[in-house]
Amino acid sequence: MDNMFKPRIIAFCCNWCSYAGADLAGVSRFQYPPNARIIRVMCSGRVEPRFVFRAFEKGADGVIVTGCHIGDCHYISGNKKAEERMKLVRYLIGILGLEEDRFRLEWISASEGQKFAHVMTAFINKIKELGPNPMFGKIEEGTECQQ
Amino acid sequence: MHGSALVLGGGVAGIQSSLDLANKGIKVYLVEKEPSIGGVMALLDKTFPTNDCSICILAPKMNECFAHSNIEVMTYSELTSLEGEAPNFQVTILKKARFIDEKKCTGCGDCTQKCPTKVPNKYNMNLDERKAIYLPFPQSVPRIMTIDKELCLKFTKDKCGNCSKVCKAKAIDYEQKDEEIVLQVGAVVVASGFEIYKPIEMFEYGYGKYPNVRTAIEYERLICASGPTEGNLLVEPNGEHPSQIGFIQCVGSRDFRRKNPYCSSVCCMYATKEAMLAREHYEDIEAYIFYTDLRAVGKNFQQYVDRAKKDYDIKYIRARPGQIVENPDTNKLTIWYDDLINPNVQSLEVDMVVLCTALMPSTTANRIGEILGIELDDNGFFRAKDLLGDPVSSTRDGIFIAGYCAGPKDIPESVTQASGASARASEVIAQAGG
Amino acid sequence: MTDGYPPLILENKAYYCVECGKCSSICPMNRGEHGISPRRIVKKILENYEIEVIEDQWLYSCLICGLCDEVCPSMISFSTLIRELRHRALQSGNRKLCSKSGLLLQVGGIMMRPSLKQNRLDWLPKDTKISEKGDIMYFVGCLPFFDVIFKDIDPKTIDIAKGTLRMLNAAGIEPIVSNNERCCGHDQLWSGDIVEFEFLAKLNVEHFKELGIKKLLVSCPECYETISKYYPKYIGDLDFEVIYTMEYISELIDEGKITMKIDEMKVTYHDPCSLGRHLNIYEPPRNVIANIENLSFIEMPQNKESGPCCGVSAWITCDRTSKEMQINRLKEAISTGASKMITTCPKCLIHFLCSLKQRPEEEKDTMGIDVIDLSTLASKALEIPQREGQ
Amino acid sequence: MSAIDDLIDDTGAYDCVECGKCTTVCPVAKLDSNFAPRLIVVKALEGVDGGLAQNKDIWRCTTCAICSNMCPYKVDYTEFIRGLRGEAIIDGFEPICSQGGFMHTIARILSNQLHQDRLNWVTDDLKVAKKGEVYYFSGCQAHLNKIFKEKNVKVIDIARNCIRILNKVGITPAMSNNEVCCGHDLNWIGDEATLKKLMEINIKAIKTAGAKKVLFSCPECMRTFDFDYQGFAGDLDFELVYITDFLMDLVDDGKLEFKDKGKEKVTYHDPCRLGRHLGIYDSPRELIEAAGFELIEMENICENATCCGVNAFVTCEALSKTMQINRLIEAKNTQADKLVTACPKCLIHFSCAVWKEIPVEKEKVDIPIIDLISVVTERI
Amino acid sequence: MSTEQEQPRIGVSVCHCGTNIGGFLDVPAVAEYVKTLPYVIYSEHNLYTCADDGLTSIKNAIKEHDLNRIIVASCTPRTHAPLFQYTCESAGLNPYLFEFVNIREQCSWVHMKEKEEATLKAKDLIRMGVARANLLEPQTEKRVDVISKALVIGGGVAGMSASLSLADQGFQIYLIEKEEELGGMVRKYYKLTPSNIDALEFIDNMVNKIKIRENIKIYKSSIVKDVRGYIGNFKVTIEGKSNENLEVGTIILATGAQEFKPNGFYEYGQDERIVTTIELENKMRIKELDGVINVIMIQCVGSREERIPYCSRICCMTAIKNAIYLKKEFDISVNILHNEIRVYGDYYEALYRKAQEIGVHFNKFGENDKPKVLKENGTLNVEIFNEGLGRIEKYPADLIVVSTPMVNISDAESLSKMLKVPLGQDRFFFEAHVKLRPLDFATDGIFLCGAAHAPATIPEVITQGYGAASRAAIPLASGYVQVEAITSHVEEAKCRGCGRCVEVCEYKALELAELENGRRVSRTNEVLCKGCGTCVATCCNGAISMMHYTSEQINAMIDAALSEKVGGGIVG
Repeated sequence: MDNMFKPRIIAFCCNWCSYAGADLAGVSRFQYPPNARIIRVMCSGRVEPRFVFRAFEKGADGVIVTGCHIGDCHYISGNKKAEERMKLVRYLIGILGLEEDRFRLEWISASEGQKFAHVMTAFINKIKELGPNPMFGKIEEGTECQQ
Repeated sequence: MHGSALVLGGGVAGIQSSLDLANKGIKVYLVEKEPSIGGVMALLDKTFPTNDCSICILAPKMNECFAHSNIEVMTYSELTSLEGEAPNFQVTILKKARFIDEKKCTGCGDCTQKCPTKVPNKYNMNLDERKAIYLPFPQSVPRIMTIDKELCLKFTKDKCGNCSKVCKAKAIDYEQKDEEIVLQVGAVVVASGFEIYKPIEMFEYGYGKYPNVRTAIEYERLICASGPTEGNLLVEPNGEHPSQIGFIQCVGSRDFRRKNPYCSSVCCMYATKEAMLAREHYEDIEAYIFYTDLRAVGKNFQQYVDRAKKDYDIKYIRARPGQIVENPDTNKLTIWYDDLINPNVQSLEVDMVVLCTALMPSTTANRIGEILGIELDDNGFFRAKDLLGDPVSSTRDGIFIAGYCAGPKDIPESVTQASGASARASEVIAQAGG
Repeated sequence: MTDGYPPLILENKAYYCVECGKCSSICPMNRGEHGISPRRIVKKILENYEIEVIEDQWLYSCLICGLCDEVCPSMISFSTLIRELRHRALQSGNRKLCSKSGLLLQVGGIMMRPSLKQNRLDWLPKDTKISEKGDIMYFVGCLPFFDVIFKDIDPKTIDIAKGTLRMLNAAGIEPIVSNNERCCGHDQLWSGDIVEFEFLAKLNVEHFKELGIKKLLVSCPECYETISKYYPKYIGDLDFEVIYTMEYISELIDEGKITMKIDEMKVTYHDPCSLGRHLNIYEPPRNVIANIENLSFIEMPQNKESGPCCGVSAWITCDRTSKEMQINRLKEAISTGASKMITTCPKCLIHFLCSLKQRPEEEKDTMGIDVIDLSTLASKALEIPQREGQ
Repeated sequence: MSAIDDLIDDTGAYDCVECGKCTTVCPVAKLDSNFAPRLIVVKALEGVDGGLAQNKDIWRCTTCAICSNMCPYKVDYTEFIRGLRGEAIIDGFEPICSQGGFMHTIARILSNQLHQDRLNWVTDDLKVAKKGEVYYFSGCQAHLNKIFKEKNVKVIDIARNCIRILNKVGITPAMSNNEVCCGHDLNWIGDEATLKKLMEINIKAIKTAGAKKVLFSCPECMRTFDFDYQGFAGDLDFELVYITDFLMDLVDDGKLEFKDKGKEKVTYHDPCRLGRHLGIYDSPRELIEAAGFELIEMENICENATCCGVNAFVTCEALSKTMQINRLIEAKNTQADKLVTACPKCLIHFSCAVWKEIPVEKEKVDIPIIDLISVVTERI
Repeated sequence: MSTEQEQPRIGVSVCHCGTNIGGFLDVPAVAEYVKTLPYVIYSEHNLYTCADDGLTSIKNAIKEHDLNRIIVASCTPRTHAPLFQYTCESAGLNPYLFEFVNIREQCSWVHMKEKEEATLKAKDLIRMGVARANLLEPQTEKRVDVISKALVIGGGVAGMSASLSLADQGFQIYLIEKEEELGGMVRKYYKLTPSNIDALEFIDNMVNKIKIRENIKIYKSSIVKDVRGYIGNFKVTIEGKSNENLEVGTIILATGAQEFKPNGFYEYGQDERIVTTIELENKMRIKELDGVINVIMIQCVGSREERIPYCSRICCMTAIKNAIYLKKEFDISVNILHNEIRVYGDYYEALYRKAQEIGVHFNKFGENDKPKVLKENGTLNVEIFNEGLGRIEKYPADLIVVSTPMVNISDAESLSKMLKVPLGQDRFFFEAHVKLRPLDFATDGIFLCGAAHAPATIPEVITQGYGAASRAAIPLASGYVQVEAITSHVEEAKCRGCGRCVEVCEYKALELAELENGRRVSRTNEVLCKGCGTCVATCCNGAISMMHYTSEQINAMIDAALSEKVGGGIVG
């Protein structure tokens, strides 16, 4: 099953740092697996927990939110607010029974093309390890929810 | 306002000056000798005292500048003459052939991939290589290739021509000639920046001789995620990350012998930043900063240093080391220093030494001074008309100075002076009826 | 305006000290058990504690090697300062300790007597051609005495003079060699005895005047530095030119007047402080070495400006630290794979040989290097027929 | 249109005589003259062209049921609204929800039987069992607690105190990590399908625990089980008991006693679901008095009690806040020391109204808001 | 809402970018697939969409197919979006109805060895773009007129420099000074370096220049009482000899700083032989130095300590400057006791060297080992552990000068509230960005210069004054400010007026407004909003939306990304 599983990842990137970091990864031709779908927002502070859960609900196997490093926010402190908000996401993922590793918050600067590629690769690999989104994986396999 | 102005130098000061002028409606010609604007700030990893990512905050400004309808960015260009008096200057710009049709080049990079010639990469302080057709760095503005004529096989041996073959946009033009452009401007802002001292003659530190002795700007590229080692600090002989790093201040500055008697103003702080970055990359690293007087004079600088001491456990040693000796077997470096606080000379063995070298006026400053008819001071910085009362005016009316070329200063001070110079330039233009 | 600053501070601009400690941390003596700190000496003088400095015996630890001068960002000349401080120390009755119990200084002292009838030329080989009168004189200095005093080391310092004369003769030059020259006064000068130094200097200069020379060739770096730099400073301008022999010979080689060849060997070169950092003469000896056929030359890691001192200066200090320095330098030379370490200073030669000879028997193998003076070596390599062919 | 017709049929909307009584009692209509339950029904009756489900007003109703209660012709407006919402989402209309529908997303995620860590809030001092006759259904309190942390609402205290008080009388309630959201909020945005999925999971969890009696501290859960589950699944084979009823029985049996801690004055807010929907008015009041508090009633109580302004995390707007503030003023005017309510959501909504900026002088609404169980637990 | 008015008609152009995209994924297949997506009327693929023919093709397609949305799938919007937006605009389409899909930097270039997967990803990305495009709405970039006048608060050197430059750039200036005379802090100095000019003469020169400018109106002994409005349209009430209401487009804050009085340090205030730097300046001015032979200066008194942790930047230079005057003019011996000599740059380092040359003594004490002032039989002595000498030293003093830090003015707090500009931890005014916006506040239209920002030397303050004048002149010269189209918007009926959004907005772009019925609602000031969307994410009941990045658009993209298992999911 493992090699057949192609995770679907939603990645939220802020316009100024991490989207630029993703661009730099491209310019530098750093390769990473093709599973992520990037949604560009102006600031990580725009990302609401509900977007993350909507993605899971609709079948995402992993969700990653990326922003400028703390202190680097183009909008002064949007990323700090994102960090605060994403604590709730982590908590809820825990109690809801979605594996915590399916969600990640990362700070990636415009100069960290390599980091962007690394983070994406690592995240996608992690999701491959975890297997499909349990909500859907279960249905596909027709089994009870697996541990 | 209308009218026009010339800005010399596309570093952060030149960019800020251009934007300030252009946003008031003044037509700006921004002349930069390199193929990309950005200056030294584009080379830095982070900036103190906030540890902001340098290119992250600069790149939007570079793009804004290039896209601005009132700014004509002329890269790979030099000023060759200036005639007339303010507010009616006539300037000539030599636009060097980059052998690329700027309108056609999409910056795709196909050519670079197929170019067979590798040369040391100046942007990465020659720590890695680039091709003969190149973008200086990934975030270059404009995103247009340049052919290094001295090294390109087409020019040196009339061979290859790969770039022309692969370029789908048909942007390669080996026949392109240098161009002279004559412009009328009301005022000039000079922001020609600085150069970084290479301490080869300072035998006591072994730079150029010991592989693990680096200058700060090299370190800056090494620790930068987009640098030659992707942000990994590696030391000889094993390519492992260092366990101890020593940062040495005042290498070539505050030094009569090395002809830079002045304080470069930024080293104490960037060393603090660089030490912090080392700690952030490898939390077990021990970082030592050897300083003479810690010039943490800017806003929040002292607090930054206090934080470096407290939260990052960076050790500050009040001494300018007299000698670095390498153990040839291990490439480890012994720093000999006389700590003012402890009475005896001591030594410290480290894996890497970072020399925080002097920043000196750009080598082009002399020539620019001659062309513009403005004076330089004893240190080679542009002389202010009145150091106390008019620090942004040069010795000639209508020509203003900004940034490091007018004396040592940090980024915010350069940006401030750039705005100041553009205010004065705007006055000249406004009073000329602009 | 300049209240309180003594002239020695003013002359050396020592007030520019920012207490950075570069001087004291490169100082080789400061790393041993000595407490000498150029930084603190300057600070004390600036704060009017000169008396403490001149009463301090560590004042005599300084090797005048000039490393501190070379790195000081404020360009303070510590060696000048030390020289003047030693002079003041002497004036105030604070005498110093000397190696060899001050014998060598005494020799110089004896030579001060104008009436002294010397017999310092008995070493001259028969076949050496010298002149009684002429424009050029070769200053031999104390070379004849060293071989006697350091008999147990057997440094063959007089070979330097012999070799120099052979080379000069080979190029057709027959200089005056005088029985009446005196010690140049270097050691007196650096131990603070300005009176003795000036006395010797005057005797020498008067003698040179009598001879009416135009050029004085000097092979000993210390003599050369003393005569060319300090004679004018203390007793006025000289009416003859002072030339360092290696510079002169280097020119002769370039002119093709001398050619040299020797059996294949690897050599390295040790820069004497007085020649190197004091006078910035780095290339002439290297040029001569480069022109001896079959010699392959390898630099030591520390060379030229960074070359360490041989550990002793003006016969003042000689102790464990000195010896350590010598051993370290010899090891550095061995690490290059050279079989000979060349130097150009008879004192360096003596000091290194002293260390080599004093090594315990069992370590001798590891000390597989020979120390030799460049003049001695070069003269052995001389190809005489060249001249005859002219 | 037939679905709407069925709905009109089911809810007795045909009986509407347009007397307008519903509108006079409607808390929304009181504040916004453009809103009227009657009009929604009238539009439906007239068969407004397709756009009925797109009528944004259907999302503004608080489903407080005061109109249904007052209607002389017993039109079930509340159910009618619920039905319309169901039609709306079938039409592809996104419900207009507070928190951008966050709560509903979570509820839908829960319908997938994931490996939850739902009971992580059960601290060591609380005794609970996997099986037992008395089952405590804690619902969404765990995640609501975190979501509203910023607003200083400790929802989880209700659940903890429930267990505490049960433990005190020697009951170790059964609880299940497999239970999920009751589906109330989804039901009220018309998502019956997911409600049914949740129902199955919950019934299975409760049966697995061997429960005979299920206790609720959330009126919404209770209502959903009582009406909706039993509506879909028929009578459940376990008893549904609201916590106040259960505790009052214990008091009456002398099994639960309170310490006298002085005469504190409290006033009580009837949650719509508990009051008008389930008809539980007395036991909360009795419990308050049994615990030694002096109960001072507000002006509008029991059947006439005003809604807390928000329902099923759907309606939340400026007007809701006005309702909340008005209710708080009413509470403060009683000069009671505390405002007590019996629904975690009422607690959240009232707390939210006085969080940060308040549109009236602070003194007018300056009354601590606390849930009933926590208030009485202090006194055991 | 246009989406309600007209059905989307979407045109898509997929770019090969030479071989940069075309070489690594199947562009024709992508373009073909795009045609199957809802509302897509037209799809094409070009070698270079950004080349002239590509752009012309887009323009023609808009006309031919009556397209009302354009999607380009090529490189990064960060560099190329303006070009395509301009193209749309020139074909009569609102530029905000353009959607960019990045299939180069974030697809072909990073998946160069997986052609099939990269092609699927490109399809997904475009599908997401289409989903968003459906919901795009036209936006207008509004302009707000600017009153072509400026207010400068503070008539010190910074404020005067700013006023002069603004006036010479052709604008009307109101200059407000709370004291009776212009000149600020510098009036209190004796002589200034490097020109040796008397401070009063220096000030007079500046004042004279200001006086002859017709377009500078000076209000002395006046303070700002109230500020309302926003960039371009500030309404300012000033209180002084006459109370006036001014209307200005921009404001420069140049309120300066003051010297920290070291009460409680040594015997300052009790022994008149212990004075501050400014008190020394006065003593030199009135030549009140009889009998003073030895002056000891103690640096860092009160600064670099817990309460005032910062370094005050100028004290070392001021001390050295004064030491030189004391020595040269009064023949007084000076000993500067310091922890470090922090004279940065070229000129000040040279000044330090000059002091060394003429015999000013410098002695270093430890950071945590401050000097002790001893009073012995009426004579003052200062004792330090002299690190250079390595021992305790005692120096006699006839006068002790304590160098104390600059601190912000006492009414900084109220000004901060009035102007809605923040103070930093050091209590100085806090700029918009430490590195690149040192003269701006995050609040648009208000600028900062001089010691109100942080301690600075006179040339630095003048440079800042000019710099702030440049920044403040930009809106004045344009006559308008271009407002971001991407701003937040509050739906009043939904807003509960909690004010949380007001708190989180770093740009003070949101404000609670009171409605007629007494209800308070938050409102976005579009002039100030930067479009980050933090307020949107903060609002609990969805009362705020972000133009061009609406929640509906984001939801649509999420849904579209996951709607088909084209690019991922479980296969087999």
